Amino acid sequence: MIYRESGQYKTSYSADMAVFPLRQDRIGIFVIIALAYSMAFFGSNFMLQAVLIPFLIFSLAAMGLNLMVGYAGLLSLGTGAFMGVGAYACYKLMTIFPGVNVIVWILASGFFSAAIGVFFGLPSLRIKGFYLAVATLAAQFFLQWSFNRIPWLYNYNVSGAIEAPLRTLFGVPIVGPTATPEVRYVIVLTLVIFLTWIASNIVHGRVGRQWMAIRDMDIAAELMGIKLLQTKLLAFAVSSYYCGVAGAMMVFLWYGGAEYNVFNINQSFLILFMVIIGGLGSLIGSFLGAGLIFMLPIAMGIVLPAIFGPLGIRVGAETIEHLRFMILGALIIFFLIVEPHGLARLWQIAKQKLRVWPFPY
Amino acid sequence: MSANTTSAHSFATDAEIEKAARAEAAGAVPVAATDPEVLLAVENVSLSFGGVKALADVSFDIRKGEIRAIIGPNGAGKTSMLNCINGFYHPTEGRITFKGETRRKMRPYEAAAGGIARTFQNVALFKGMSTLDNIMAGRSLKMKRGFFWQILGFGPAVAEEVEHRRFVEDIIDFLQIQAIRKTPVGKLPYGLQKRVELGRALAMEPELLLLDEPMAGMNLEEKEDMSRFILDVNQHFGTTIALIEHDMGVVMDLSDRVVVLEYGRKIADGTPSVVKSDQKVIDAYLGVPH
Amino acid sequence: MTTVAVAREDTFPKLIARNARIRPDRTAFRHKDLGIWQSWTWGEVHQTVRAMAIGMHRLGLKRGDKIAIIGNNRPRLYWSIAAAQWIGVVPVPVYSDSVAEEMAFVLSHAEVVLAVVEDQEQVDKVLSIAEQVPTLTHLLYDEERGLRDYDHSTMHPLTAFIDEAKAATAADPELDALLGRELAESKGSDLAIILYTSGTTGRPKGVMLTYDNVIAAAQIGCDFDNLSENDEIIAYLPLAWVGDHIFSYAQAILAGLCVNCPESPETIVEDRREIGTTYAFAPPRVFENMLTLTMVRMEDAGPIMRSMFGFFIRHANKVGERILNKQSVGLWDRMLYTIGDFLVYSPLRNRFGLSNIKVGYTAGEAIGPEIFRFYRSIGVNLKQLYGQTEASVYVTMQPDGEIHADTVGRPAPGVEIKIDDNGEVLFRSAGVFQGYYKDDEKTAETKTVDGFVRSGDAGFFDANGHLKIIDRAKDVGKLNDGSLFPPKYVENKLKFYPNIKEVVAYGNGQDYVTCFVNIDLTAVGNWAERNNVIYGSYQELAQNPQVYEMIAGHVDEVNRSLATEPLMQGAQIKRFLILHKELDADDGELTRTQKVRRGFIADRYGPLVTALYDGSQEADIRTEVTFEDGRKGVIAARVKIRDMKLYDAPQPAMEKAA
Amino acid sequence: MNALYQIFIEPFIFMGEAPDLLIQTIWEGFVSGILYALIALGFVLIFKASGVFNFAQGIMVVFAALTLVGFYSMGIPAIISLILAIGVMFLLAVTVERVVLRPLVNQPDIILFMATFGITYFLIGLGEFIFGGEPKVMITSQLYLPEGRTNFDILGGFVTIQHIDVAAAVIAIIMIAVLGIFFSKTRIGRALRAVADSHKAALSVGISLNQIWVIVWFAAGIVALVTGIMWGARSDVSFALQIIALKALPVLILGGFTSIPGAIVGGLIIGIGEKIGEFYWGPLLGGGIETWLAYVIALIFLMFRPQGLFGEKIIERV
Repeated sequence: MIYRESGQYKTSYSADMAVFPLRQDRIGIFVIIALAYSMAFFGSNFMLQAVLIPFLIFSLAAMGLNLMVGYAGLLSLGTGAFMGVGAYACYKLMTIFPGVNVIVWILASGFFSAAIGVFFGLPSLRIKGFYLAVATLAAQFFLQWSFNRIPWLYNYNVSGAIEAPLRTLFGVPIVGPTATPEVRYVIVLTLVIFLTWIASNIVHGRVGRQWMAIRDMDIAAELMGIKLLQTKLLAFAVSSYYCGVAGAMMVFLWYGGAEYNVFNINQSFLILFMVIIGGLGSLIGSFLGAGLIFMLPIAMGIVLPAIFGPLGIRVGAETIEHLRFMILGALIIFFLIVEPHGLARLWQIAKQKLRVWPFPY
Repeated sequence: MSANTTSAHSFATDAEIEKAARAEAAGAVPVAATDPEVLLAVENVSLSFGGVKALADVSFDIRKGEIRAIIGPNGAGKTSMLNCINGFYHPTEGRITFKGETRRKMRPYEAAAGGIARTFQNVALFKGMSTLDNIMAGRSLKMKRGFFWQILGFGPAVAEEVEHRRFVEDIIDFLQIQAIRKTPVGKLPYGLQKRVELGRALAMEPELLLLDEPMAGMNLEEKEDMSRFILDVNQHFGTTIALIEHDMGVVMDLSDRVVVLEYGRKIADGTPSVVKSDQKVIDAYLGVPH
Repeated sequence: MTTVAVAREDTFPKLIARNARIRPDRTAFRHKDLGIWQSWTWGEVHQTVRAMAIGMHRLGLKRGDKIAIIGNNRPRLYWSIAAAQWIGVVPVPVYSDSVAEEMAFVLSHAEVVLAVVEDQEQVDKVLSIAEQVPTLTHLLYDEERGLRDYDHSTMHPLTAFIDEAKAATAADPELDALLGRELAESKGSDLAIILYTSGTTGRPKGVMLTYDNVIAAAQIGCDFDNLSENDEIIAYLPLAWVGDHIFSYAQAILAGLCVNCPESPETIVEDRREIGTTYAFAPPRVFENMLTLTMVRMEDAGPIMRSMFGFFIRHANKVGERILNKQSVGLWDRMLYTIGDFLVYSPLRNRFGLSNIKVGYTAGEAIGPEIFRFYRSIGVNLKQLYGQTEASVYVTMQPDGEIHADTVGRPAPGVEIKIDDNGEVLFRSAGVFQGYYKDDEKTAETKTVDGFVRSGDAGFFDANGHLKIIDRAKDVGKLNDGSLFPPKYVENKLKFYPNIKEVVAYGNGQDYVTCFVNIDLTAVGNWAERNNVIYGSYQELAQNPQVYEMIAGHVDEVNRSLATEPLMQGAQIKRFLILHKELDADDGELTRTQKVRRGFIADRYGPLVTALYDGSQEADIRTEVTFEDGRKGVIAARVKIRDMKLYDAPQPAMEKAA
Repeated sequence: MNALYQIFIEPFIFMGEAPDLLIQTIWEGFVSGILYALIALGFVLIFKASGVFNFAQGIMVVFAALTLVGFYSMGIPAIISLILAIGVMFLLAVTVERVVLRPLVNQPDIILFMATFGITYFLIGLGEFIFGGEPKVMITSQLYLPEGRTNFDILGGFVTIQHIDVAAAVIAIIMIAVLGIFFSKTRIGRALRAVADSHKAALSVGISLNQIWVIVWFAAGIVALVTGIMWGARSDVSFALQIIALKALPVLILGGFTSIPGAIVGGLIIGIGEKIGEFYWGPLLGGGIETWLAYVIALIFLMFRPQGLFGEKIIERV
């Protein structure tokens, strides 16, 4: 309906292969980004701190996992741990080299989780599917343990936790207790946009194709000269990098501090669910999934009391938590059955409908 | 049944005309003769899973530029043979020499790098991807730009993409699948999927192209198109082709030489006419209506 | 400016040279090839055409030779036309889908020495008829696939051909000079092209057109719709059709607009959408197909979407055309239309690829009024024009604001029209052809001494001076009272009602007009279901009194409208009957192209015809029929006959109905 | 040097010095191994029959135990509660088959695997919703399970053995035996085995696939219930158990996904292995290595024998 494709023709391959070949899409994405930035000025502290910042960070983590599960078809249950690696790496780097700008370290911390990811990815040569999942569980538990039991990682704090020290950019505090949500939001947003752009370059290029190839038909892929191990390990590396960066951002740009059990297996599952519900093999899906699952409890916290309050039934926080688990579980099953490609597919369908409007196809 | 055989015949005849016509144009000499050089040699290859012997002491060769058919009843070990050739299985005995070099335990991607491409009996496309991406994936080996160029949305990696896109478009044009360029292959009818798979194999610019029943489950027109494409590939890109096919009509028209397998053993080898008249083959295969 | 230009540039090569001079970097041609729109600027086109001309010269082509152009719309084929014209060689485009012997006839009749073809298919076809065309010495082809192994002593791929020629020109300045001389030598009065009309009857005739003819005609269109270099047209109709030649070649070069060639016949719709053409020319069937496709698709749409669509289309029907014609429309209607435009019309135009259309023409045959109105009502400025190859297309056109579905408009600028006493339309204009190639006798038949051309169509000017084509002149009969009786015209009027499938009208040499009606089983069947009319067979339904009522209603309307038209009152239908069986090609009642064979049917149903004229109220008829499975059988029926009221004088009140 | 000594020599000296401790550790490991084995058994049952890798087995254990305790706390006699709990497990089996398995039939395994995550989360939520999150005490005595302990003096020291552990071992063994017989002797059992090979075969035995799924999930449910009782009796009934239950996964990797004996052996190896590891080597790493040791063992194992100890080799076809 809003699409006016007539008159949009491509005279070069680069134009034809663009991520957003349609003008309307380009405008749309631009508007969204503009709005996102404007939130820094119009968004309330609650909005930024409790909704947008975490949403973006989870989206990034989900994107990372999606690169692995959705694109390369490698199931991982260790996301939380890989995020942890990023967080702790970043913490160490920040404290060892306080001179260097923290944003550099946030981005650099990803490389450490990438390395760890590759290591735990090695079995993927021999094993697939849930075997691999178990292997990643090993990573999950081992790493979580080391966050707890290796004091060096948290500089021997008595608390055993890591806190974000004060760091500034052009004199403006961006990390630490005095950093305002606005500033942190802008940084998070910028980083997420940047990394999303990179991710889309990857998945739309040769590497992305190779990942999807081994996902869809690994035998054929290998017979076409795609080296399975290399390709899979690359997926592990990139995915873990994104999760690592997300982890670092989570601790230093959102929580302001964390303990080892922040990165427990439930974190891993939460993010996996974001990917499944958002849509395997779709970057947009990562955002949609993160949005839905992260917003769910917030929405329930607001909606349910509003409904049941008047009826004299008080809905406690824990009840909401329980309901959330049930709904999550139900959602997963629902999506796997009804739309295995998740919200992203629904999004696509909607888009397609708009393109062929008023025709059904 | 009768319909089937007749169709095979009618098809046979006009494809024969085709071949003849082209032979004239080409200068009347059968292709195989022009280049006797051997591209791939299979020597005493045996293959067994546990107790089961899939191949027993099979030897034959494929010459540069020829179309070589591998036929035989179901379970004769044809597909296993292909799997050995492109390194998916490793022969328990015997050796396979490709371009003069013998590799023990050749990995599939090594075979691919060496110039062996392959299509599958039951289409093995990347279901989640578009026709274009499937064929582009076939270019993987040729794309050299490193990962760090990839992550930039511009520069050499993109230039490379474009360059290979151009190549792929030629294939799309060649196979006349422009109309489905951007359709997810999962949505395509079987015949077209087979065509796309051929395209994906061609994208590798192979020296040896292995086709596993390229026309299985196709109707007559589709078969005619497909065999025309196969001939064109062989003629224009000089690609050597080894194909497994059940439709005897097709085999007899397309192939320069035929090797016949039965129960993992080779029972005949030679030009279609020779094979056709071989008693063992007639008993084992042609006699059996299919 | 063009007019001035034309004074100097009186041939297409000269015009191309001009374009290369005044707009070297404007895109001249696009071709969707290898997945993207390959583009060529006027500068490049000019260079290539020059090279091709040289190439042809080097092949030994001489002024006055003929070359055949065979294939789908490809830039290089258009350029080869220009290249030939450059060195005074006459191009002869040939329908690429014509069967071998037809092609053989044209090629040999035109004595072509060179054929420029699209691909292997055409090459094979030409080679298969080569010996019937002794003059043919060379073959150029555009698409190289599958041709590598052919004998290349006499055939050449266009690409290589062009490169060699370019190289040669670079090497030898003399050739360059030669190009200059050749260019200067051709004049507007020279023969520009021979277009063979795929004659419905008899052999194709080669219509000879000079540059002056074609340019004059093209000029009409360019001025009428002030075409400019910013316009886009998509070329997908046969090169050999005068329409394509004028619109995609002549006007393109004259106005410097951009010609877009689709990737393949299957992708035309997408390609048209991608380009978003501003100017279009197509026979009615193209628009018909688009509309049917639309309706079919909408059938599968959800109920809400369907009803919304239906609502707005109805609204468009009500006010759309008035709005397009800039007539006054109520504010509320206008608002509604604006909403509809957002929700339905402009999305539709977008899907059709007609979003940017300035004006679209339909010609060739009569377009169904409802189809015509549909496109106009959703804001596509579709116009009818009446044209002929012999006139280089333009005979009449519809000026803005004076567009009626049932007329083909006023005489085009610079065209004189007269109608002789038996209703045949004659025209005279600068575009009028020189004659039929090697067929003076036919030429004499068609062209009067004073330069008028017999169109072979019968028609008349209606109250507001618009020409109305009623039938082929030779089919137009006379009633005993001398009034005109155009069967097709009457039949078509009735056939525009969806309930009526076929009509066979009689009256020539009779006192009044009568007709057989075939009801449309699907349409009437639906109607029957809705009004729970039970029927066992077509025959039963056909004889159902209610159905008779309905059809009588239609006939009455037709009579009313006929009454309002000058010369047509006499053609009103006095009596009709509904045939007990569907007219069927298997029974020889229709041609294979579904045209009624009036004479044959008259004999076959003799008793009915007599009954129509002897005043009896019903008649018995036994006819042998061929069933689906090929069995023969006899069906007998008693067919009722209806008398109709006739309206004599045109009542002012009725004006609107027209 | 010193580190090497600490790793490779000291622990063994220690074992030698205090053999009773070693035995004690091994026994502990043995018992928890048994419980791992029981959970693994649940996995195997379902995997064999429906090819589904049931991630929810762990939570099923918790859920079963919770229902049992829950019913009892409503004042229902222990035995009745037990029966009711069994009933609930049957209900669960039916629901899962209807709601999850049937719609997802013929989907790739990985999808079904993920679906069981869904089941897991749903059950966690449901369990906490109904019974609340706080730990419960298992009704050991009411189910006539032995309590208390006995010390055996041996090797100049003593080994303490919880009676419940003995019971656990015994019951586990009985149950495994029963299952063994069920699989080899009964018609349904054979049918289940058939399903593992081919679904047609199963139908030929005259049991619909859906029935079979219900049966195996029910069986797995009962196994879960028993496991829950045993485990609950040793510690208490809490959702923490669900995480521990994940250790059944490495067990399966060792034992192979389709082999009951594999599950048992694997369970014991993991159980004993991690106890000894924790007790003798844990301190070197600051303790708590139990949480991952099992997985790392499995991981290393995967590299060399992906199909597990008793699983059959997978041959890929093109």
